[in-house]
Amino acid sequence: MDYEFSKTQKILKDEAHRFLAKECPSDVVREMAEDEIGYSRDMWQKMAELDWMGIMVPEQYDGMGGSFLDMTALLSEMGYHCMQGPYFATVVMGGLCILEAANDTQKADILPPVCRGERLLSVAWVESDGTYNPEGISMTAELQGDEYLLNGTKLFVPYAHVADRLVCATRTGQRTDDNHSGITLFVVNTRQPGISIEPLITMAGDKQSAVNFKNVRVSKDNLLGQLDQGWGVLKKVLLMAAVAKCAEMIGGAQKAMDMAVPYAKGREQFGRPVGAFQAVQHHCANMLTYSDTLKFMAYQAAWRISERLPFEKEASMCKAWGSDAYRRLVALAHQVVGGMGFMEEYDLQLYFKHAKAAEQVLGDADFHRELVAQEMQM
Amino acid sequence: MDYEFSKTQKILKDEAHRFLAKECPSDVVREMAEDEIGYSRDMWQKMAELDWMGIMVPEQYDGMGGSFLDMTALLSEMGYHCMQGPYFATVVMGGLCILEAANDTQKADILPPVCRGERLLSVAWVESDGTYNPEGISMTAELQGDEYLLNGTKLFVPYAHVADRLVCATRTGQRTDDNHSGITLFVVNTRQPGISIEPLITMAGDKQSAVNFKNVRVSKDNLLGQLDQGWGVLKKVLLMAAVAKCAEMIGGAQKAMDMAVPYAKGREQFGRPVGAFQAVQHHCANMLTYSDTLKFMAYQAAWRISERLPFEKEASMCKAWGSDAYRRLVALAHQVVGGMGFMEEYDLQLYFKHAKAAEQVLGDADFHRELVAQEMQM
Amino acid sequence: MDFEFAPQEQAVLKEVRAFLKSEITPELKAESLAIGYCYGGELGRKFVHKFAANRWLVPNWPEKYGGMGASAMLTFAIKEELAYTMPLIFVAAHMAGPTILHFGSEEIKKEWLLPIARGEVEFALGYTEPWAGSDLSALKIDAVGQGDHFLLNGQKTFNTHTHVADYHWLATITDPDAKRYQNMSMMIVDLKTPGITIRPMITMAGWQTNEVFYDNVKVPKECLVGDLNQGFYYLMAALDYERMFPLGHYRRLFDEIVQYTRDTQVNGQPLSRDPLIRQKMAQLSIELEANKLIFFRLAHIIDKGKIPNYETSMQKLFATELAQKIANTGMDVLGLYAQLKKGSQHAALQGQIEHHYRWSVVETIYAGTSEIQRNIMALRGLKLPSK
Amino acid sequence: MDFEFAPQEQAVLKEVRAFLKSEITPELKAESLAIGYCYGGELGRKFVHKFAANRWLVPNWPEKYGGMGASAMLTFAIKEELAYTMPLIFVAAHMAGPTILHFGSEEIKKEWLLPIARGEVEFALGYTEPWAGSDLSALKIDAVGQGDHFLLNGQKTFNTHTHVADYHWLATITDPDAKRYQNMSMMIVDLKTPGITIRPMITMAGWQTNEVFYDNVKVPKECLVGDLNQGFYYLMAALDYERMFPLGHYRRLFDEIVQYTRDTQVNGQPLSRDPLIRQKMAQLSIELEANKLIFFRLAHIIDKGKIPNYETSMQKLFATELAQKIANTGMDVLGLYAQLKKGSQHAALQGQIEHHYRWSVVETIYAGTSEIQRNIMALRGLKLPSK
Repeated sequence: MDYEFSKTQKILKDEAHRFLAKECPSDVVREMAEDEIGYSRDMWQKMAELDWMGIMVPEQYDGMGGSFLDMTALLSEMGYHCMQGPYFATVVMGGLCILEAANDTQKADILPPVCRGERLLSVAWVESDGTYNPEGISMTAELQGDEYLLNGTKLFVPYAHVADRLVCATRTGQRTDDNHSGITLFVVNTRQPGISIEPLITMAGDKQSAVNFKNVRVSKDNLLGQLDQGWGVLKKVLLMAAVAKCAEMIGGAQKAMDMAVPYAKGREQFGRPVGAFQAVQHHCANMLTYSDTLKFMAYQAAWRISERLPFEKEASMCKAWGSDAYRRLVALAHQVVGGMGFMEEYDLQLYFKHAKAAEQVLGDADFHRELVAQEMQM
Repeated sequence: MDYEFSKTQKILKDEAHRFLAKECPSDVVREMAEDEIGYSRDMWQKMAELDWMGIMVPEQYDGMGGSFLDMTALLSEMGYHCMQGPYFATVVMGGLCILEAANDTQKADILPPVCRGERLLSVAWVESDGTYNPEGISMTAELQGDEYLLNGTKLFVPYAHVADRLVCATRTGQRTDDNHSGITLFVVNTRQPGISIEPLITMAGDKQSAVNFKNVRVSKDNLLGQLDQGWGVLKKVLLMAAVAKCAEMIGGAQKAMDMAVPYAKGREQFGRPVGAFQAVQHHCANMLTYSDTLKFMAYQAAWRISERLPFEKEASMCKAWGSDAYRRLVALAHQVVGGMGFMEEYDLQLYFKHAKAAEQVLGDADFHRELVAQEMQM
Repeated sequence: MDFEFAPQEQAVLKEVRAFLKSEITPELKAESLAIGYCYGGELGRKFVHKFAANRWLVPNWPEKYGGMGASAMLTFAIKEELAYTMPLIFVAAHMAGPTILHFGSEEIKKEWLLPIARGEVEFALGYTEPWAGSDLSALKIDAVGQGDHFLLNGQKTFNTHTHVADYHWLATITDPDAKRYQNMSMMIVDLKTPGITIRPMITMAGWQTNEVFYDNVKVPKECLVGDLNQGFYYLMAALDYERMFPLGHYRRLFDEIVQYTRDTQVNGQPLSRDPLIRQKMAQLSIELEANKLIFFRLAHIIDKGKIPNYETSMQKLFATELAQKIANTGMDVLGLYAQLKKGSQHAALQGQIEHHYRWSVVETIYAGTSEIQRNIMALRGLKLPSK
Repeated sequence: MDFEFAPQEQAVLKEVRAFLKSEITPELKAESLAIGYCYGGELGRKFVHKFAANRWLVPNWPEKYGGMGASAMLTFAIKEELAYTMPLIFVAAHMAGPTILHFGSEEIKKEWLLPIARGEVEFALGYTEPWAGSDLSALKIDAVGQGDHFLLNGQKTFNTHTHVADYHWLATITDPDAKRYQNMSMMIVDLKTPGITIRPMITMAGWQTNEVFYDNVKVPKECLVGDLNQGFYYLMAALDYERMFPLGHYRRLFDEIVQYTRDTQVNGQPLSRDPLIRQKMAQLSIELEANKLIFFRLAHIIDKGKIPNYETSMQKLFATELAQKIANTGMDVLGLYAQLKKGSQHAALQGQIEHHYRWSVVETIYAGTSEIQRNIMALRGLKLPSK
């Protein structure tokens, strides 16, 4: 076993750290949360020049050809700096759908402009029941001649308002008992007539939308993967994206500690640093445990994905653990920092919100524990 | 609102404290856990003379005519001294079944000798699925002429090996969807042919048995309450007995604190009492919260029972809370006392075992939370 | 024992409930929410004048001071009822007032208690300073006696009510050379006095708290509460009253979450049928019950003529940790919908949950952190050694 | 990164597994259980001689001391494998041995390491005294140098292995006038030396630990480990090795509980279909995975040539708290059946759960309480101030 990043990964991570420290300080994070668009085009282009858009994309499609694990090094830095924006939707969620399910023509069409930073993706998945379960997918795609007619409403679609292409999960076939069959994915141009996008307002300031499809015509060529077999792709992307989200959490957890621990050393009350009080020390010790375990759980799952080993159980384990651990860690940080941490101007609140958003997206702890139980053949 | 026992109740409690401190010190508790019979006839007789057997029994049946709340004052002292023995089975579980469901003839037959300490009762309820749910009751009672023929096996029957009469839950009618109908209670003489009793060996040293019924003939006169309507009685007794068990827990929790807190004051490490360390202080503070909340939850439910107010929700609430609180409190006490507390000779381990036994009997926390959810119309 | 309110208490509570139902308007609720449930808004004042005219603001005060000589039990029950319907936090009536009643001179009582009881004046807490949060004995704000007044210089922070209140309930240092606990005095300072500057600070719940700067502020000596240099004890007493935490507001939120689980179908079944959700909701309702019992215990102790000891800290700790659990569980139960803010399309329960979730962070910090409460319970309640 | 064992490590582990499968008999298991998994029983010694002949007891020691110069990773993996199949706790090989290897003179290494590596001798820990539990710097046992020997007088308590081990790995005070941490020496004392009295103490798990009395015991000076008066540092090092906690035994228990839920029908459905039980079991399996990762991290650090710092305390803390959760959840899942002891009618899983439940109490206490581990993490790991 080896718990360390490779030299190249460390360089990538260090570069990302420096870049984001400069480009994405916390005032930019606050600004983007208020901004309607929610990201900076300029910074996006710089990220594209650093090859971050194509980090996992094979070189033949103008990508960097890196591994999933490489990407987690980037994501953890994005989490550290609480970076919001369409990166996760485009590169992780959308990108993984394309890489997993698209044919060569589709890849050649979609991926190079993504890598150049010219095209944004997202995935339109969840509907009104608010879950990632297959039974929640009701949006219909009906074959009419050479086209499919899409009807339905998707919710919580990340950065749909700026996306060029959406991967849409639709129901084409009969439901089976487990609801796994009959789901088909399409790549849809967001400028297609019949699509309307309503922005939602979220606690963490990340951008999500409701996307309505009314008789949206999509060519057969835009079918992604196999007809009626889309759930397999979605399930795999769900688990991989959940691991990617945990990589973000690693960074956020680290940053929360990097705020609370020095605060505890510097802040004096009752004639000594509050960090000299055993209760505060134990809070910090517990934070350290959450942080380390979250890190290794996520890296292990990411490594397994990179190595093409079975990763389903490890992925759900890490999302279940991370969802609880990150939230609890930030809560302890708040308890250590006290009143100051409750202020809008103090950065810890950004991580408080990020922790909850990261916990809820892509399946919360209960959801993934249930998947773990399934993996355990219970 | 009034949070205090009445003067009479305080006297009763103080008397019980003195009596048990003398008659039931921890070496007796240890001895009884090893003893095959599991209680002292002599002490039983003394308790009867103090009118403890008839504490809740109306005076017309030679009882003291006290309230359920009065009884909790006694039970909390029994919990404080970790008293085991057939009291709970006889007076609480058996006694409540008789008081709730028996007709006058049956009461006149059964209760006076109980009050005199001459007759022991128990309830044969749980079967192989190990739950208190009605669907678990499979033992049959088949009408043959004027008699019922009982067949089946009951498990975990407390102090069956010394009981004179068992209240048996049987199935006489068809199961309904909710399994609530078709359950009938009988009072069975344990010396009846066809009954065999196998002792079980328990962690806490309290005595339980498996009781086998093979073609046991029981007269119609021994039917308790209404035919097929036994579940209502059982459910009520379950909740009342659960509250009574919480009253025991109150005392046990108090005793665990009475061991741990003085220990923390007296034991020095690193040049000061361990009770001066904030981590230990916070453990003790948490124990205090568990102890106080458990106390009021139980007294409130007991008071409602005494006042004939609806008590179902409060009863389940207190058993759910108490089951967790007492166990956690004892675990904290262990953490405060350290290595010494792990010794057989140190009394804390008696309470560790009692806490788990009390948690599991009459429905654990999950079980009662589900009942609370039902009471909440969820 | 008796775990119900007495008949006469129930009768008053019935009246209170009817009053709240008829008098609380959506506009009043909106104003109250906008200022973080501080008492002091325009509509709030109107409402409270009417409410207080029934002597419901401080029912357990003597009649001559504007109360009705009722039980603390009734007082607590009304507080809880109001918190359930529309929370309003009263510094003057519920924190400073009881302290004045206990420690104040007859003059100061006469001057302040009646207006407070009528809801005519509101105070703002003036304790915390940048270097004195958990450790309030470390205050620095200077109050130098000069003839008929004190001259005040210094800085306060996290003084939440100051922008809507009338007076500052201010802890000052009147004898900087005296030892800790013997150097502090409590004053009631008109917030409009020249030299006071209030600078807003915004919390992560979106509400305003304030820094307050005192720059050569002249405060008449009559504003002193109780004895000079005894203020630390008054402050501690007022803190204890602040800690008696009515959880009604979170209880209402909980009830709304439960209703949401009954109303919301997922995969053809109401959320309320989900065994995990049932367990979570039941557990919260159990803890709410436990909190209720240790909350009204405080009233019971006061009605017995005693002063609550560790019990106040226990209840504050329990209630505030429970408040956080309720908000967090609400986030769990509403799932992806929970993150949607008030005013967003598709927001559930008017975005209340995410707001409470952000707000609830402060509960275990203000008025003494959970760590401080546990210390108090261990030292005062269990007499564990401090060294 | 790499989260699998290397191929050569996997090959050895396969052999180990096969060996354990063929060599561990029910009698051996019974003996091991009866003495609380201490190494030192008759059958245990036979088994370990054979096991150790493969150099599996201390694979990462140099060949000349009986190891195979393998990775710490393999060593940890074998420990975990053994713990899963049949736990055996080795004081000499896994706690004292690495300390001797690190700090011992060449003579003492030559004398002790080979017999230890072959499993021929077993030590018992000799640290705790009645007045020195968490605070081991407060030891009192006197070792006075007299010519070629030390004269020992004093008392130890909770010295668990002493009744089955050969030697005492003993912390003594050799300079009572020196300051803390500079007054202690570590010795290896033959437990058969005249003047040593071992008195049994029975734990709530039903197992034996011991008080050990030293009454004018003569111990040859060659028994000193490392430098005189430097023993506290050796003790701390050995404690760190003791804290590297293979959780295999509880992992096996967990697997048996999971199997029980699959096999046990309640109301026509296996327990494993109960959503609450699924959540509990999944959560434990997740925590087991987290523990696995921080356990093997220790090996990773050692293999990188570094000394684990706070990481040892974190793993000991996490593993032992998890052990308690596993035992307690086992009690929950088995319900009323869980309380039945081994040998009782109707006992489930051979009464293992209730026994582990009693046993698990000590996990968060021995080798440094959870509170001590958190202190270490805060002070060593995060450099928080001690004052």
